[in-house]
Amino acid sequence: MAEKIGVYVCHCGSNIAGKVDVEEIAQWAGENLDDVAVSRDYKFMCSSLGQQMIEDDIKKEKLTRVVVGACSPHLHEKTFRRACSNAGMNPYLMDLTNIREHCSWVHKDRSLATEKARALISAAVQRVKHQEPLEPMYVDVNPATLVIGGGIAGLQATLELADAGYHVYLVERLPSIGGHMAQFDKTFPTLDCSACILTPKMSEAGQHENVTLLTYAELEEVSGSVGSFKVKIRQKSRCVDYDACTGCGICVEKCPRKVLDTEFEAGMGNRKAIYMPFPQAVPRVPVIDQDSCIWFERQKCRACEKLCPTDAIKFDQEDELIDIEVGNIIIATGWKPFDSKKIPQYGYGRLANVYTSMEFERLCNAAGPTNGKIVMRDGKTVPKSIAIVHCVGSRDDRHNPYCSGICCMAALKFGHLVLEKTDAEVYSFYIDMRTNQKNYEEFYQRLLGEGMRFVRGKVSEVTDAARMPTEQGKLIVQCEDTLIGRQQRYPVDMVILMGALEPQEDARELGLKCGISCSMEGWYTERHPKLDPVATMTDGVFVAGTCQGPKDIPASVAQGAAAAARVAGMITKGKVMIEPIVASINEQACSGCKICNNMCPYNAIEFIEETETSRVITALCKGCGTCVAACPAGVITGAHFNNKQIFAEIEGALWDALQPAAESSSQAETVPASAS
Amino acid sequence: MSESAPTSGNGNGKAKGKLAIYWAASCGGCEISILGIDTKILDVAAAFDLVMCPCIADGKVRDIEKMADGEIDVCLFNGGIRTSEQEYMARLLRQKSKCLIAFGSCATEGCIPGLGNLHNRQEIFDNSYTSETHSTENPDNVRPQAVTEVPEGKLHLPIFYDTLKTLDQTVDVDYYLPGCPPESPRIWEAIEVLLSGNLPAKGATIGENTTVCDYCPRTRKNKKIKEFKRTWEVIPDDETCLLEQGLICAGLATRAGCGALCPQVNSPCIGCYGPNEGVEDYGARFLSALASVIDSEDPDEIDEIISKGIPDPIGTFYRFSLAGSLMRRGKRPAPAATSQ
Amino acid sequence: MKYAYYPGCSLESGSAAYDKSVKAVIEQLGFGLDELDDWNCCGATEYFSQNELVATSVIARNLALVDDRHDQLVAPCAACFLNLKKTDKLLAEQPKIRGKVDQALAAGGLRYRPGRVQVRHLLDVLYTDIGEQAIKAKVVQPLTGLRVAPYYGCQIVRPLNGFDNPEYPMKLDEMFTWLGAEVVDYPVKAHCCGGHMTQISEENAFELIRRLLQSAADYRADLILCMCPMCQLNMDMYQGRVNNFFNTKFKLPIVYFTQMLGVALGIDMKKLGFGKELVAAEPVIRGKLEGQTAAATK
Amino acid sequence: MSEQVFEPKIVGFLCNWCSYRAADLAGSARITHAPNVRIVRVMCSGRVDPSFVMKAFSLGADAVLIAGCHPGECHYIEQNYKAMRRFHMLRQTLKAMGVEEQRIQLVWASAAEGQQLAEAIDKMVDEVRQLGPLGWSGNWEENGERIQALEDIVKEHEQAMEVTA
Repeated sequence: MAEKIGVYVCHCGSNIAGKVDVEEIAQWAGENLDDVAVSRDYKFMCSSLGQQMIEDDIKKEKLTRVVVGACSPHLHEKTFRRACSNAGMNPYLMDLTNIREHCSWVHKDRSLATEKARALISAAVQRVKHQEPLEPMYVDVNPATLVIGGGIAGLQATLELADAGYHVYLVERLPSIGGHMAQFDKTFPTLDCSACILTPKMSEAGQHENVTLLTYAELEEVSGSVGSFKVKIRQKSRCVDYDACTGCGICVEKCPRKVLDTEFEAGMGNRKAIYMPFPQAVPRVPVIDQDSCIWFERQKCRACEKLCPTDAIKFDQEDELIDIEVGNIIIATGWKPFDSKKIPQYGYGRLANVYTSMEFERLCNAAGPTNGKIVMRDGKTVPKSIAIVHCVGSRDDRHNPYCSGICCMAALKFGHLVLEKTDAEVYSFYIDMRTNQKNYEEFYQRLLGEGMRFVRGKVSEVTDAARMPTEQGKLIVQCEDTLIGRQQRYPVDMVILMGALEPQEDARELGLKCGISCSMEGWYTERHPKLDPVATMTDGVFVAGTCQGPKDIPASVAQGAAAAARVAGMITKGKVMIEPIVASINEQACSGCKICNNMCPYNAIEFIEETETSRVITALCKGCGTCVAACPAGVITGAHFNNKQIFAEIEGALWDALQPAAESSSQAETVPASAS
Repeated sequence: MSESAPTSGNGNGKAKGKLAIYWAASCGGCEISILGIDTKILDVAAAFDLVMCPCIADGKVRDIEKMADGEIDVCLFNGGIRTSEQEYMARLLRQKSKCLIAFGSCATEGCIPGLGNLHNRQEIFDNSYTSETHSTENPDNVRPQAVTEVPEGKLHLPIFYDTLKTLDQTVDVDYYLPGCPPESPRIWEAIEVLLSGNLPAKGATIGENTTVCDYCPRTRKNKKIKEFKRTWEVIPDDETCLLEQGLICAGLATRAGCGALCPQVNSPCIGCYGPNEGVEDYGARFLSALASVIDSEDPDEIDEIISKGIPDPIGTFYRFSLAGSLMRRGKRPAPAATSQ
Repeated sequence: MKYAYYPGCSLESGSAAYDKSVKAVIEQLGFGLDELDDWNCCGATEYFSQNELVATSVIARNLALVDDRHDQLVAPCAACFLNLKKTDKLLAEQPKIRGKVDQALAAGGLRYRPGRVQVRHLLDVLYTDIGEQAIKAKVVQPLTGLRVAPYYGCQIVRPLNGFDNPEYPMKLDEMFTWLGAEVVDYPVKAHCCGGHMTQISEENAFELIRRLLQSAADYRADLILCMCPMCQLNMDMYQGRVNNFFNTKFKLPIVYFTQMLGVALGIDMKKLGFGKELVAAEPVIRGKLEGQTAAATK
Repeated sequence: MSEQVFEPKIVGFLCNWCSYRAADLAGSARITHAPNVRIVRVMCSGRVDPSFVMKAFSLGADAVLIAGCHPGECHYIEQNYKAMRRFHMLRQTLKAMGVEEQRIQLVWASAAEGQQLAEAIDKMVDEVRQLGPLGWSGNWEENGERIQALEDIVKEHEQAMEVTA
């Protein structure tokens, strides 16, 4: 039975009508395209009157299909689907074709733009004939949430949700929550004590009745989809009974093995083989580092075990896999510092008094290895001059093209701390000073007043090769001062490299487990850079903090809270709609060749051994259609984007290209009848 | 035309039906395969009178021409349409038959003769008639002429087309029976269907809706291909899926019907049974599936894997189906502006 | 892969020691370098500034001379290496120049398709293609106890050559650790030696040379390893004059890296061209290495 | 002969998440570009079936553009790599049929790259304009000879029949 199609071409004021002859196209479609029952143009299709027009036609003219030629489906597909739905037509029998963004707005020549719009309308008319009614699917949302990463962003998200009365599983890879912020001395520009503002949040999370803290644990596997994820967490062996330990710390005190602490102290201090990373750690349950513990090395010692008052030390403890079920996931895995050895001309690792910014944070920190005294590597000499090098690994094509965002402010903070604590001269070598948040520029002005010196230029090398007596025994920073246009050499005692913020090493891997993608650099991709910054392309998976891109503490906190709000909204709603755009396999015809199974990054295609055929797990399918295009037997169908629909669309789009053959085509030609 | 079953004469006292078997651009293998139904041929003979089959029986074109339209019940037409004479016969038999069946790969999708569509008449003749090719002895460079003047008048030879067409690109076709050649048991099954009167919808392919893999006993695990191998480069084991061993086996894209004969004797499927139900373009399907599992994310490496492993993409993906594909042929100079 | 060899003019004259040691080392390592037949001068640094088209054509001729059996062209001299590489890139990216160069080549019956020949520096070939294992396996006389200062200069690593860090190259450092030498990681290893500045402004050139010698001396190097005839010449031949000018007492032998590689491979020092340098290297090397052997036998 | 500029007809398959949005962005930023690409939206470049491309050529398209998210940035994680592999296989196959490489192009454009997509489209249109029309559809008829030949057969058969009758 032939369809009855309604075609509606929008003027969009003069947005479309200014470049496309919409009246003519509407008339043409009504007269020339098969099965078009109604064809109209209207000033604003998306207005309530425009929508009403469609609804009325569906009812009165008994339309079975609707084509709207207007703006991008990303703007108004939902609007017109709703209109169809209101009139009792399945919303998936409508097609919105884009003659504004893709046509009237970008083409100069009116007649060419009209021709293109005509082709697009023709394509939509052909396509819509083959569209099929579809029903959206709904799933219940599990009110529990998984937060990955216990830095400030993850903590904020956790507390927001827990305070709202929802359960949160907070997973942290290290023995304590707190993240990088716990390592800092002060925060810019307020110069708040970092620990003082962070630790209350940490202990709140540690004690909250709605929070299950899983520290020293990592995400192993995620399956399921929005509303009902099944997650496997690997709880790494602490060698300490979590419940029995009281956190008294006697084991740490008595442990005879000291090792360099490359994590919390950034290599500036030591810790024991059994340790809590820092005094305010949450939870207060230590961890045995099995790589350095004497017992694991040569089956001797066991001092901790002997002295533990609650017998909490368990050398034979093994990793444990914990299964949890959650409705949503918030990823807040943060960043890692750039390896400054990758820029050898700056001498890090070769020249003793070249520091990374994380090292310097620990050096300044009152709880750090020098109790906050700024001294050189010899542990006693106070530097008389310090150079701070910006953009080490940032804004550099050979390493990371992006700006790490926070280093300028951190450099100013360092400058202030040095000037406060020592008499040293401080030089900042910057490309551009970037201080564009609340009170940041004011902080810069303050440092200018305090006597910090600023040299605009990219440092070409840090060397100990002296050219003149004043340089002997110093580190010389060679830099073109681009404000005076001269190569300058600055002999200093200490150099701090403001290394870039980089994505975690395993960001891509973790993203793959959760079904989200990364930018080229490895930052997680948000759903929309402006309008949807914490959601991702995978429903039910959100991102917060620096794992999405470099940012400062206030922005991380804001994102943590935003992600939590999004999750709370989903939980309150109780159900989520899933678009019915999914693939399905005709199992009868499937030969089980196994081309498709590996094709799906969501593992949505299972192979059934008994029947030796494949099947799509609808709840996991995201509807990309890659398997549809891959199936060599043509037995996979992609709903709303099936071959028939797309072939018809192509045919419609090329309605004017079907060249009459040199001779008329075989159907129409008059071929001499056979002799009789 | 196909609404009613062909009149069958299966001993129920009804009049015998009329059967025609014709060959156009094909090799004759289809006829051999018909004979392969063995003693069942007697049942066929009981049911039908064979009015034409140039391969095995005498039958005159003029006798067919004299028939009433639709007088033949079933015509099995094998071969593609390469010459004007073949087109004439296709039209004639269409007119005279109730049920015209595209029989075998050539008629359905062009098959090997269809590969000639990568060239034009001139090139094909050059290759066939010049003495430079090793198999040709033609010192006077004699070429076939469409028209020859003799004292009695003009004699005509059929003209040779630039492009081979499938049967359904030439005339309306009722059913399709794929295969190069169709396997004898499948032929008998098809005849049984025709005799039963329980006919499928017009345009159907009489065969299965699944692919060769369904019948292949090899075990399939994981498809990821770093290197395509040519058959002479490896001796495959007889347990694992040939494609997973790097050999380009077309079984996954090819309609079932043969019983996976080739893969069972360690030889990759070459795709003679054509595309599965509903597939528009065999080669596109096959190449898409194959490309999808190339184990590389580097464009240069991908290009190298393909050009090294698949030096002849048309021969690999369109060995049997070029003429019947969406593209139909290789590039041909645009037609000269016609005189009108 | 087969390597064609482009020695360049310097290696036939001033730096014959380089040529001699390259050939000896290559033979010892057992792989072939086939010298180009009828090669011509690469135009050195200056020609490009004088007449780009002629310079490019002159160099393109050498690339065109590489026959089909070879796909790599190895140059030991830094300037030749850079010029050949630069020309190949220029021809690939600038169709205008390429058209004219094609004409020039065609006049001599030659043709060159950019990218056909890969231009490699000898260090790259030794480091990457021959590699650690093969070289280590052939070491007969480890350079234990000898403090060597690898010197890269400008043209091998800059602009991006693709095989080493242009700011702070390390490949030669690494190679000499394979040979057992104590490698001096001194900061000026890729600073300029002054090049032809000696002909224009002696004082400036001397200062540049002094910095190199000073830094190597500060790091207690026994000798400096070179990869470029110009660098070797500046640091070696002008060392005395630098000493006079600044009143310093440098006595650092400047040798080609292939010479020292040859020593490690056990090749007779005579075959490696030692003795042509002004600051004698042999006594230093013998002293260190024999001292070491003596210490070891004790 | 009137020398009209040849306006190639190009079918563009754009993925919903990146390149289609890039085209949207080109629109809202009013980045003018050639009007020759008729856009077909697919969810992912991985949905682009080689037969879509061949269908377009067989129906008279002069070129086909496939656009997707940048490698590694696919909305569906890695499906654009499959598009890339198929594109290379398809291009080699089409090349063997005589379709010039410029007539089938794969372009990566993120949702933020309206400018880049517009440039890629302009460049492609230019290249295809240089090549001229592809003229694939219907180019398998026999330039008029065929009808004549068929008429000859009919005529000869009629004459032959008369003799025998």
